[in-house]
Amino acid sequence: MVLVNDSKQAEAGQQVQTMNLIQAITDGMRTMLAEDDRVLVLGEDVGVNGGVFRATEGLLDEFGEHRVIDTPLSEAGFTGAAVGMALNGLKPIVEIQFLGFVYPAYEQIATHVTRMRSRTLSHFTLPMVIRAPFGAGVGAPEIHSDSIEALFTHMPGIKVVCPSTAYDAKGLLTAAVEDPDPVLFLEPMRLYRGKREDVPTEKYTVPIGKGKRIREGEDVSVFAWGAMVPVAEKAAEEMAKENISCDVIDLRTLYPLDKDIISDSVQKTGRAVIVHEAQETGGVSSEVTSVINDTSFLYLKAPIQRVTGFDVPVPFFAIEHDYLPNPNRVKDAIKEAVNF
Amino acid sequence: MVLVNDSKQAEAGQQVQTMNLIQAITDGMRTMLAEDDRVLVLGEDVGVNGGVFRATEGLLDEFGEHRVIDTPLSEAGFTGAAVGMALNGLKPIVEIQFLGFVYPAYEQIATHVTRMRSRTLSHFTLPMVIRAPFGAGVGAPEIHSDSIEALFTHMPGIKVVCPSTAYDAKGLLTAAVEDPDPVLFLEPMRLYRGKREDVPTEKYTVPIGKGKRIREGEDVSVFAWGAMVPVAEKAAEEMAKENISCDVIDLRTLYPLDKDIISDSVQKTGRAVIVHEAQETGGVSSEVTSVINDTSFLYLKAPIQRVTGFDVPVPFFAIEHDYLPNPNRVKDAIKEAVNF
Amino acid sequence: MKEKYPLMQIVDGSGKLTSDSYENMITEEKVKDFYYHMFRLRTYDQKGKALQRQGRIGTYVPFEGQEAAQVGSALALEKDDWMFPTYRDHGAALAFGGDMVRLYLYWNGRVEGAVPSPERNIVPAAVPIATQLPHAAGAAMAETYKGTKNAAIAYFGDGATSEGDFHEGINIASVFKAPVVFFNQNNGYAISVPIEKQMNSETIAQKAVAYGIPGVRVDGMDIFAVHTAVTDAFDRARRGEGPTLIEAVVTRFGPHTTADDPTKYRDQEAVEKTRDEIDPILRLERLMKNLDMYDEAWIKETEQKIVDEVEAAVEEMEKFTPADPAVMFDHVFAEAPWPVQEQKEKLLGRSGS
Amino acid sequence: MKEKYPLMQIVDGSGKLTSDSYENMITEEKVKDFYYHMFRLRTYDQKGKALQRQGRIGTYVPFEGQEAAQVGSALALEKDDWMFPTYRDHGAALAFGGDMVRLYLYWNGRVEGAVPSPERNIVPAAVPIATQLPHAAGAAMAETYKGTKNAAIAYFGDGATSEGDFHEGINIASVFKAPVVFFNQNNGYAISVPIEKQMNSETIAQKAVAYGIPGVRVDGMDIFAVHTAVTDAFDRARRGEGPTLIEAVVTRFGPHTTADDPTKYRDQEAVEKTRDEIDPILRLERLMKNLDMYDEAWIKETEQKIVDEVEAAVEEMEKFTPADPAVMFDHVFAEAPWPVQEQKEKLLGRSGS
Ligand SMILES: Cc1ncc(C[n+]2csc(CCOP(=O)(O)OP(=O)(O)O)c2C)c(N)n1
Ligand SMILES: Cc1ncc(C[n+]2csc(CCOP(=O)(O)OP(=O)(O)O)c2C)c(N)n1
Ligand SMILES: [Mg+2]
Ligand SMILES: [Mg+2]
Repeated sequence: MVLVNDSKQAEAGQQVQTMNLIQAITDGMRTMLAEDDRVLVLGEDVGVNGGVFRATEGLLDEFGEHRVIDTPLSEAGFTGAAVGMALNGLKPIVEIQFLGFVYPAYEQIATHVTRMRSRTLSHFTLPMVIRAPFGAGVGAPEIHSDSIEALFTHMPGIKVVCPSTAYDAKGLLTAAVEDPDPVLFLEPMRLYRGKREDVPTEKYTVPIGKGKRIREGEDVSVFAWGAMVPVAEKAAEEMAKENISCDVIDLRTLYPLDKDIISDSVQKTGRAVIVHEAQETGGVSSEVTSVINDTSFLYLKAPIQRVTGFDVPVPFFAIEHDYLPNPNRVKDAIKEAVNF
Repeated sequence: MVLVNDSKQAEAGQQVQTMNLIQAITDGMRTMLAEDDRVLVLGEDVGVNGGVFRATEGLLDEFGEHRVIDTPLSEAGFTGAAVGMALNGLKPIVEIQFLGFVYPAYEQIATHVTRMRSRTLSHFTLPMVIRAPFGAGVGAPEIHSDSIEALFTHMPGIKVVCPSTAYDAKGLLTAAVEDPDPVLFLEPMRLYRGKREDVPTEKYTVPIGKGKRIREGEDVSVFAWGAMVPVAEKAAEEMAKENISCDVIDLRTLYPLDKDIISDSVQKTGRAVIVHEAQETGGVSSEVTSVINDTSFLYLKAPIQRVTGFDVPVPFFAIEHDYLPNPNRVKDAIKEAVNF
Repeated sequence: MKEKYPLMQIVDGSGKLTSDSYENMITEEKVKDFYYHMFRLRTYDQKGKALQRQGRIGTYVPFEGQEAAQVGSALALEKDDWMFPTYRDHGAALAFGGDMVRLYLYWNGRVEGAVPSPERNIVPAAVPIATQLPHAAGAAMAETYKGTKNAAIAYFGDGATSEGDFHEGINIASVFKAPVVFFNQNNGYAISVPIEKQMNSETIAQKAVAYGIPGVRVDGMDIFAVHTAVTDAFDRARRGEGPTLIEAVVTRFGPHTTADDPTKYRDQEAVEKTRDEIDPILRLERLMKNLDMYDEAWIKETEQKIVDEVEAAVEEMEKFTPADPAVMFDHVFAEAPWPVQEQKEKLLGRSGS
Repeated sequence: MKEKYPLMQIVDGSGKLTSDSYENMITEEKVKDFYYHMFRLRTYDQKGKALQRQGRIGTYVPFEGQEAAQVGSALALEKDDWMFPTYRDHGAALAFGGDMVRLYLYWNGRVEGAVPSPERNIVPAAVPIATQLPHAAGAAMAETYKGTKNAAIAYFGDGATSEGDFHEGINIASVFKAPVVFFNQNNGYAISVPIEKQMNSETIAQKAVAYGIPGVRVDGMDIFAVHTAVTDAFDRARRGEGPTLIEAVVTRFGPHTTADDPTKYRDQEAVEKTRDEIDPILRLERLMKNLDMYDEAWIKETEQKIVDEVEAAVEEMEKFTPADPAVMFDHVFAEAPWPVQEQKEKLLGRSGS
């Protein structure tokens, strides 16, 4: 029995525990490992070490080395092995240590993970989850900070989700594990140990494909995901003081996008600002722009604004905060939209 | 001395030869191999066999096996080796047998080819070209038909070009080899043996970053590249009979986009249709849409139309023509834009 | 290294046993079974080439010359084992129980041709070279996890050994002692690239040393040698002793594909000349004659059955329900998300091309 | 396999030569040179850890215990050779002639720290594991193409051997007989994953068999053994005989990085206990004493020089011109295309954070 709950936090009467985002992810994996013995966790350092971020802390002791598997340093190899496991009835949760190290597994994902169902007319399916911490702002070395969600939203056959709260993290992860198809689960590193909130100890899911309005407003829509959600919220708070009210939406799922929440919001406000930390050109913001163009053309009162990373490799950490969108840049974009 | 010539065809007085697109590519490589002995060609079957499409036919005999290198079946390996060669003063032209087989080299491209200059503040640079045939419509097996230009236009540090004529093919290839930075050179398989035209036998370049207006019109702008250019042209011709005149533009370079030709055209017509064969979501069409939004918001009279492949893996060839945009689909989009 | 990895042979080119100790393994039943399957593959393959020439299917990948390697290996599988073939191993798939009609459909650009028959775990051919090796490792690990005695086999060519996935797949299998057989058909070429340009090692079998697993080199034109080596490797796997790397040295008689022109890179006439001598089917016939097992009546009858089967399969393939564009939308996900749904409606509600 | 790949040792743990035949190779000058460089690396490394603890730089990757491997290998290079280090080999870079100030800057998140000194071909550390091996092969092929006698060396760890690029890089180098040395530092761990879970092979040296090249296994705590093996490999390379794979068996005394807690996956106390016995610097001191080359005055003076050098380097690092956001835009391409140009103007014409 799965409790579907899409409210922002736990409901009255639920058994809850306060957790930060990464604890909620661990709890989500524990919940699914306990419920379904087809579920496995594999990746580099996920076992004895409990993961370099401790996301799998304690899981090896609880479930044993046949369920929580330390693999060789071999992203293509263990992602490919997970394909074989999923073909053969298991439900692997693959951890890519940092999203920037998914590149070696790119061929496996682009040619097999995403195509096995279509090329066998659903004879073989791959219920698997690929988890990866991502994003800049934590002083990590090169490549560790890449934000490349758009390289997967353009890849038919995989869903892409990205929680920004502990509650959504557990709920989206359980939904991802239960999903009959592959799901890329992106974890904003910068929020791992951020805001703590009540998370139900029992199992629940947050639906894949649904965004979430986190602030109601009339003047401009602000879309964000992952670590950019708090940035957008902060900007919205400050704009409120200047009597500009923002409709702030955490998209949560990047493929398929929540077309309804996007169009509803823009048709209400007539203005849109999209915030993401990935490079601007070809980022998911362009797709959101296209969705607005397709659904809400006549409602637009101003050009859609993008507040994003730049068309440069994510810089070394001494200047990564100059690369990342911040509340000021978002506020400037909001003003441009409003004063157009 | 390089002759820069951006007219559609050769100029009066030039030594020319009639060639199809692939012959022009071979001629471009020959020209650069002859001019600069730092230039090498390497890849699978490029030597003795002259390439599976014969793009390197004759080059081994003319330049020898130190210049035209048959590599092991190892895309990551030889793309990485090309990085080492370029670091060390050479100018490799790497052939990826089909763009769908670039995935194993993705890590090398995403983390080294595109970043060597920025991470060494231009101490090390990588003047190299990656050539790859791409696109559907020739009855090739799975994966061979992928059209994934958007996976590279979102990757800072590499330029992406895609000719649709023999003249542009040679000119853009010589420009790519002379470019101080990495260039991904996409070759529309479907046009390899299509229209023949006069191509100068001497060296010339077509500037990277410039689109080309191939049909002048007033009512709607139609943007395309590669194998979709003839499809767009065909649609435009037929619309002309219905007294709708199209401004047809071959973008030719996908990163950086030719912002001026895009905005000039849309500001003239007020309507835009973008045609590409890649999957719709996250395709380069979304970026063109964003450029139009940023530059020409007030000029738009109708929503921008996308005529693209679908959000599905490129299907097996029995139905690939149902996947591919065709003149009828483009005409429908043009009408929707005009009758909005 | 060739000394350390001698070419294992049971039946030599003249159809004689290389050692009397093998006599008891050669039963008439087995010989006929091998002959049946090899002739069946040969007939299917010849027909495939003819269909392509006649424009009745698309580009076809012939495997002529590799029948002993494909049949000998495929018949070593148990019914619940897993097969991970390449685009050249539809022969092995056929011998293992793959559906002939679908195996022709595949070459006609029909996705239906990639759908395995429900009775057999035959994963559709991996097109990107070597990507199937990690799959085989994972499927095998899953069998261990479930506590079965089932195993997996991955097919791949000499060129595939240069890809990272070859290495990563075998390394992972070796670390987890996965019950998997890595079966290499070394036909000496990757399209036009000869093995000397593909690797600096004298053999492929020796690459097993890198993983601390057994490496075996067999005459891939000798079906008994192949069958024995692969059967032994499966036994090891089922005993929990982990993976084995087998190199079957074979000759690809024809082009890489029907789109390839081998005369560009090798002396094709010389290859043709060797055929009488090395053809695995002729070798088996010689063995039959040497052992007085040559049953002409049976052969005639069997060959006729097979020819009829193939003709019928081709007919069925050509009568197969016409390709339906809808299938491209209906199997991307269990449920089509809105972009796929909208695109489907837009296309199918439309004039189309 | 350990028998086939014995651990080559010239100086044993007690500081004695394992064979008299080595005597003539041990000159006082060499001993002092080795001591100087190892002590310099040790001092730089200790300081690096201290700076990180004090929050004066970011996460730091210590190499304590691997000084003999890094110095012994780096000193085998000629000035125009190519070095392809990992994030743990700034010691080797330093010994080869890398700039100490920049090597600290790197750990402070400054791209300036990745810029090589113009006199040496030191490619910035490869962060994605094993990706540098194909680069080394290619740089070496380019030297052959140019007809020089220069060679390249690629550094990598035991975990790196599981990546496809390890395999593809060495395979390509072996096919083209590229003048490159593949130098593995086997410290037994990939972060927390012990070598037994990384590979099923007993040694890393034996993986050379897969490529038909020599594999050598040396005691990586013995600087003479390392230096000799790497020098021999470079000689082979310069003679046009192709690549060599060297496994230097070492102990990483500390954590994987300053962010790592080794007690989660190994008995760190046990490691500490072995230090007196296996520390490569102490071993060299014992050798000096055994050979009456222990020159206390010289040591004191040298160590003081080094301490001063390091202090000065840290000071310079901290006085280095402040980070300028503009650099992220100015080196993506030779000329910034319009999106980069516009983004730069927008950001720098702005309040920023
Ligand atoms: C990753 C990848 N690169 C390139 C190709 C194109 N290609 C198809 S078959 C082939 C040669 C394979 O040679 P080998 O592994 O020896 O198998 P064989 O065809 O000889 O059976 C190549 C290069 C591919 N399918 N996948
Ligand atoms: C492709 C890739 N995957 C994962 C990582 C994260 N990572 C950094 S170091 C490391 C372990 C490397 O171990 P080893 O090769 O033995 O070198 P060592 O750190 O021991 O020197 C890992 C997994 C990475 N940098 N690159
Ligand atoms: Mg082959
Ligand atoms: Mg290590």
